[in-house]
Amino acid sequence: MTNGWVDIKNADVILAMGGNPAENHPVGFKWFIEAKKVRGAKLVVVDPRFTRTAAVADFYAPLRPGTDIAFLLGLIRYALNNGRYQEDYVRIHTNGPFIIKNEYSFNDGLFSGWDPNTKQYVKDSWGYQADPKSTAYGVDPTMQNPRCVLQLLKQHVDRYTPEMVERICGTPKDKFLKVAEIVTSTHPANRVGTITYALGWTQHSTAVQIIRTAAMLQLLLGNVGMPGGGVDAFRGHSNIQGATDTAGNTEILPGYLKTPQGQFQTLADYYKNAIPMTLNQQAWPSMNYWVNYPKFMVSLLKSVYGNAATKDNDWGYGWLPKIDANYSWMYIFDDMYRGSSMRVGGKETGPEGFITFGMNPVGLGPNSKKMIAALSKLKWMVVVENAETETATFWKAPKEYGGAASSQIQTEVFMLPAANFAEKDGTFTNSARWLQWKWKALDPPGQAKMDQEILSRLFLAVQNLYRKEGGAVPEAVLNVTWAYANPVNPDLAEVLKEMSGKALGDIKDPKDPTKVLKTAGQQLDGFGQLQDDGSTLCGNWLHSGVYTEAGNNAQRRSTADPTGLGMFHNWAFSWPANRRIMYNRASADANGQPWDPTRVGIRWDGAKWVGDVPDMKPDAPPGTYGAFIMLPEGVGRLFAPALNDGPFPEHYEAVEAPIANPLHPKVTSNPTALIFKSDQDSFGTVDKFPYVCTTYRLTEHFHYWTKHQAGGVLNELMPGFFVEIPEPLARQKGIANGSKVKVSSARGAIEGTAMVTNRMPTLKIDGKDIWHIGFPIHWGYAAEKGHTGPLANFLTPSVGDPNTWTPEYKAFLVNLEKA
Amino acid sequence: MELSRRNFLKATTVGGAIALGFDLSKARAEIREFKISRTTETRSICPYCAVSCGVIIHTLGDRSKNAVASVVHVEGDPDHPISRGSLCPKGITLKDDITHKNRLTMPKVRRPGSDHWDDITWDDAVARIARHIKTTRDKSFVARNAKGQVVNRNPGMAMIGGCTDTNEFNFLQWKAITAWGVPYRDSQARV
Amino acid sequence: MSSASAQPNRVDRAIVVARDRDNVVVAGEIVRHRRATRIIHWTVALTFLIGLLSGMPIWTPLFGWMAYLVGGMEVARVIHPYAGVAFVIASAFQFFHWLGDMHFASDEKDWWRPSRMARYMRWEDEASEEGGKYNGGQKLFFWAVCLGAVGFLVTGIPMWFPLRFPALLREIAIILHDVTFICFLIGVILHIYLGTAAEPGTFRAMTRGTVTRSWARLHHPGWFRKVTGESRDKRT
Amino acid sequence: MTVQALEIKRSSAAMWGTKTGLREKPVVSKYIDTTTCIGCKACEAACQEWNDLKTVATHQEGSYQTLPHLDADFWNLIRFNEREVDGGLMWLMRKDQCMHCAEPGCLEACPAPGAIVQYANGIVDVDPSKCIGCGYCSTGCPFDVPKFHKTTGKMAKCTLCVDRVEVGLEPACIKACPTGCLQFGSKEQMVAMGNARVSQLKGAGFQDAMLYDPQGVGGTSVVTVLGHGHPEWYDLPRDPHVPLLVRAWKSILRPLGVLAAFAAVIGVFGHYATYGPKEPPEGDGVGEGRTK
Repeated sequence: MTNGWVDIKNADVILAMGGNPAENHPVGFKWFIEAKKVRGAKLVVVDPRFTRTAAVADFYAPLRPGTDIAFLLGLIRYALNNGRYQEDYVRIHTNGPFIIKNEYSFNDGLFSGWDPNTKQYVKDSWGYQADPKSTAYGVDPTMQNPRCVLQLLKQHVDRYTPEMVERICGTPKDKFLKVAEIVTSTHPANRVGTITYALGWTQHSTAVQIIRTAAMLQLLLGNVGMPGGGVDAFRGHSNIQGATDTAGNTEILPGYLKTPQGQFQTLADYYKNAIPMTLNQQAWPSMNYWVNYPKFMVSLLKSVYGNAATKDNDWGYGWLPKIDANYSWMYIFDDMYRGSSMRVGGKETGPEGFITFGMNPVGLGPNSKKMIAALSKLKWMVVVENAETETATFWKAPKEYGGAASSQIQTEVFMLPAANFAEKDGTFTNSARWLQWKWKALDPPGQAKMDQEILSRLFLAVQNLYRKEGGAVPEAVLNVTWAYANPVNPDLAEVLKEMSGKALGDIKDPKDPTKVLKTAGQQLDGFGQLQDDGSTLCGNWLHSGVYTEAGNNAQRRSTADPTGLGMFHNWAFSWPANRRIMYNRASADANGQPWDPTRVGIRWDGAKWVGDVPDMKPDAPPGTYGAFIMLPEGVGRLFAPALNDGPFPEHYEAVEAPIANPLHPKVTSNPTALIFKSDQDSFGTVDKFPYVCTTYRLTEHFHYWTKHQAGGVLNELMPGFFVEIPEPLARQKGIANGSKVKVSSARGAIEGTAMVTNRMPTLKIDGKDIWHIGFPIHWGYAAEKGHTGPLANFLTPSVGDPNTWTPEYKAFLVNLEKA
Repeated sequence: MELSRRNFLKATTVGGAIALGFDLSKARAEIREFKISRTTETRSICPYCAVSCGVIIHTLGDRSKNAVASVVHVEGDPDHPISRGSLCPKGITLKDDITHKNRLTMPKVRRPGSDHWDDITWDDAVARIARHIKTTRDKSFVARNAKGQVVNRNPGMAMIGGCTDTNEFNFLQWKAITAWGVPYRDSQARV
Repeated sequence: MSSASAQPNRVDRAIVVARDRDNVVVAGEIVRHRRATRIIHWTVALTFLIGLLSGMPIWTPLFGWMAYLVGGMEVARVIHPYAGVAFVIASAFQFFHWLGDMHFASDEKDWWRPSRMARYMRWEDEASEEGGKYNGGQKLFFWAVCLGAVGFLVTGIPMWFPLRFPALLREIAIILHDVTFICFLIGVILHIYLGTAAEPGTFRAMTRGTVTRSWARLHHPGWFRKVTGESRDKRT
Repeated sequence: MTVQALEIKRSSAAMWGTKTGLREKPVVSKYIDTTTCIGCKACEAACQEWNDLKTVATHQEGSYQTLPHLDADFWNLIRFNEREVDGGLMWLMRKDQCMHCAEPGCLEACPAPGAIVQYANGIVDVDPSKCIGCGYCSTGCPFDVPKFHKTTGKMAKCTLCVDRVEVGLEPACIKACPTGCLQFGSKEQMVAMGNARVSQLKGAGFQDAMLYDPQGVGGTSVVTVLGHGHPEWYDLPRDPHVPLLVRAWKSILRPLGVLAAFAAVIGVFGHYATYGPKEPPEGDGVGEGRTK
């Protein structure tokens, strides 16, 4: 989320799309209702289903799963053609005025630079045109130049007429126009709207571009950085934000630093690739905050390797594992299944050992049959869990999931009992980036242990083995520090201190070198004090400041909210730097005065920025730097050169789609989409699988956990799996409500109880009646007795977005029959 | 009209009843016990979605050495700025999540080819897993890639981290991953 | 006087005869109700009494004290329906047992009229000659009891299992159960009164089973003559 | 803390009408705004957890609704109704529970003294120690709320969390409600809030929005904002009353019956005094000693 949960109350218009916040984030949804009741805000829901959110919306419009980009580009076209965008904002806070290289083009569904052999883009042509006379970016403040971003955008979206939106999305034209009118009503400076989304956008083969389209719309409407504005991703798990912040994923190190690749053999090489280059620019220069990258990186390496990290050995950079290819989720299981990785210069082995801490990949991953087949090939597996999951018991999966006989499976499986949330302390980071401390309430049951203890024991045991026996590059193992007061079971407050950062030597005030800001051993105040000379240690620069000399800021509990905007600066700690609204510099105009005096993000008081913690150098007067300090051009990107599938979003059909793309039938789906092609991967076509299918969650269950609760209320509230079917389709097929139906895809078939409803609309797509059905995840073969059910992901394909490699769960093809 | 009919009926009641006076003790009742009047409160954060509602966990006992805490109730924290005391059905039933009988309480191992779990001690489990990690790492380790570049990675292992692990754990886990050289790593954030 | 009464150690002959036979003259007495009849009657009466004691406290708190006699309100709620079922079963036996004697003679057909009842209560009514063993009032009461038993049963079942019946049916059942009960109660009060204080000599018909000749002649002259074979004129 | 003693203003099967209360206290009320209810069932779960109710065995039968109706172990139920009007789809959700009527039909119908009480703050509660499980209350209830509990043999229903309210807390369902469509306060405040919301809704296009506080039962301690002036769309009776027959029974038939019974007793005494016993005339020739 760029903004916060409570901040949603400041919105005048809320577009909920690609998510069902009432269902999945009911308590966050409180602030939607607050906006409606107190401000009279309008809530607009655009969704394939008439959801619980739609039930209380001011306006609902249906669309076909997987066509969000077409809808959003239609909104952008409407805004641009009707002058319903905030021109001043676009001029100063976005790259709208920037001139793009002449080589950039878009034809028949492909952008310039397409290489049909690698199926990837060469992105050279997607850049800014440097001014020939200077090294600065070419900029046209009038935004009339036909090669400026705004004009190119206008040209790009011109195809997305309301008629085309109706043809692609199935949204009736009048409903689309009504949505457009409400959403773009926030274009005046004193009106603000937010767009909220969740996995309904991220789980598509065009996911990143969908979200980008929303961000572009918000930039055009002048809503980014504003209280009540922004683009708000509602993350699904208590610490999923924290997992990404602290390097849960293969491509990043803590704090979104990049995982080094083999081609960068020294830190210097690595920095060259990691730190974005900036050109000078007319209006104002960019702060390009990533120039501080070496400070973050060296402090991180000091926290990993301690005293072993010295200037001479590049702070231990050489020991860090380097990647040369993609090692993310679907690759893990693809390589595990195939037993090798064929994508790296030469053949390497695939995983033979697998550790999962509190994760259930058999339930979570696409194409469950392939997941089970992959796990069956492992030598060993460790599952650390609260309950016996599908993953832990994959070796006794029911036959229909393709599992081999357990005698045939040679995997040694360890299932270790872990504490749950109430049985351990530590911080969770919520969707609004707040790190909040929770206290331990009781001991884990039986022999269950806290996960930090389980991990520490394993870590120390492995280190011991290497110390005693040596092995492959033992120093990479032995030099990692674990110097906690109790290394077997580290105190998490101590770990948080390490993450927040401390001085290893004296830190001097850059403005007055005679002044010592911090002496060795003291906690740092924030990432501004980090050094690249080894005199600071910090496990995650983004978290810097969470644990200062003043104490554990994640434990703060002041409910004071002097602005009345719901920022709560003294409640817990929000990364970065306790900032509550990202890009808040954009909430003020060129002179630093707020666009809307009733909703002040920050304002320039003549000497400093006041309000929220400024997303800006606190004493840099307006005009010094652009509002988007992390981007090299310093402004919000309507044109984004960095992504893998195009600088502008474009509607592509899902990989399994019921129609060819009406815009360019030859390039129907995302040409760069990640598609796996093992013998376990198969894809369906519309003749055999005529219905679009989408999956989702329910408010009554949490993922694959709550079905395990013996005697639990949640199993009472929602006892079992169902399939939502449009009433006309059910009638045609003779399916009665409550009867059993079979849903099949190219991957397999599942059975469930039919829920026949008018909440699933019939849509006219490209002249045809197209139906979509849907069902919730949550069930599986491991559950409390009486509450088992089919694995939803048995039907989903191994297909993903080319930028995030997230699977396409939200739109695929199925057939439906009476069971 | 409605009202007058009711009044009429009331009057009839009064007229029809034969007064024997009434028992004053009946005017006060002690029916329902306030069940959390003697519990210890611990502030926590709901482990489900990313709204991060504040919860208060009510446990038996006062944390004295001889008291074994068990959860009797979980309720919203009214001070929490986002949730303000409210919770969704999942949050309200957190007690079920903590206390349900399908919780794992013993380390278990399933031997290759076996069709059942065997109990294993923590020490044995840790020793065996550590041995697996070392064997796999030593066997699969790629110190240099095909181009001769130092890469120090261990593609023989994959690790997936959860979404309800604390930040601190995630950091420790990343350190372990770094030590073991695991390139195949991911989290719930991907899926 | 009967010889039996002169022999102190032997059972009264009338009692012995009344074990199995009725409508016979034994010495100076007439057996009116043999043992089986009396057992049936008292079974009906006892089950009714239990139903009454368990039902009245539920009916109104005025009779809440009765609940103490059966063990409290909750016990009352539990035993009332069972007492009711027992009452209905006993009433069914009683019905078949007495049915033969309960046809209205031609001169009894106006007994339903209040004027006829009032005449009787003023002791001015001429006993029917054809009426047989029972007079019109008794027959009327018999039929009322039978009807009441059926009414209690039919209305009692929805009240017993309230959640299996629609609300309106339950409401009607409650009302009818009450109406039945009120009528029944008044009937029973009169029945007891007439069987004891108002008409001396009657009660023993249901205890030892016999009545005196003069009682029989007064209350049921037709039956008296049939049993004794005496003519109408014999009376002095 | 000791168990709270609760002031009662009315009690079932009391002798003198049903009034027992001495003090007047402010009546409390729940507020339900169906137009902001998302049917998340937090209230259902909160009710189950707070009251430690046994889980009811439910089955997926093609609906989001947990159960077809309330249960002795399920006192709070969101009712889901889909309705299409003029091509516009509505998914209506309403929290169903005891309405805590000002003139409770259950209390009126209940024959067990003190088994159903109305506290001074308006809460209507079943006292399980006095309930006899006869089910009359369910007959008296126009909302089909009280349910018979098979294991305890008692009637059970929402208590409006009287245990919480008496120590100054809001009911569990209210506290839980994520969207704030549930509120708690004095009846007066809740009605004012409801009226304000109704006029806001009318301004926002819900022309027939209404506040449901049925006067047929004297008003309820649950005031419900309906977006559409059709209570039956939400499974609510349009104009609920304590059933007339229940009133007639308690208010007319029962006193009349008592009078009739006493009259009968007095009547027979009068009769005896007036007419004396009916005995065979003295010297009846066939008379035998009654002493036999």
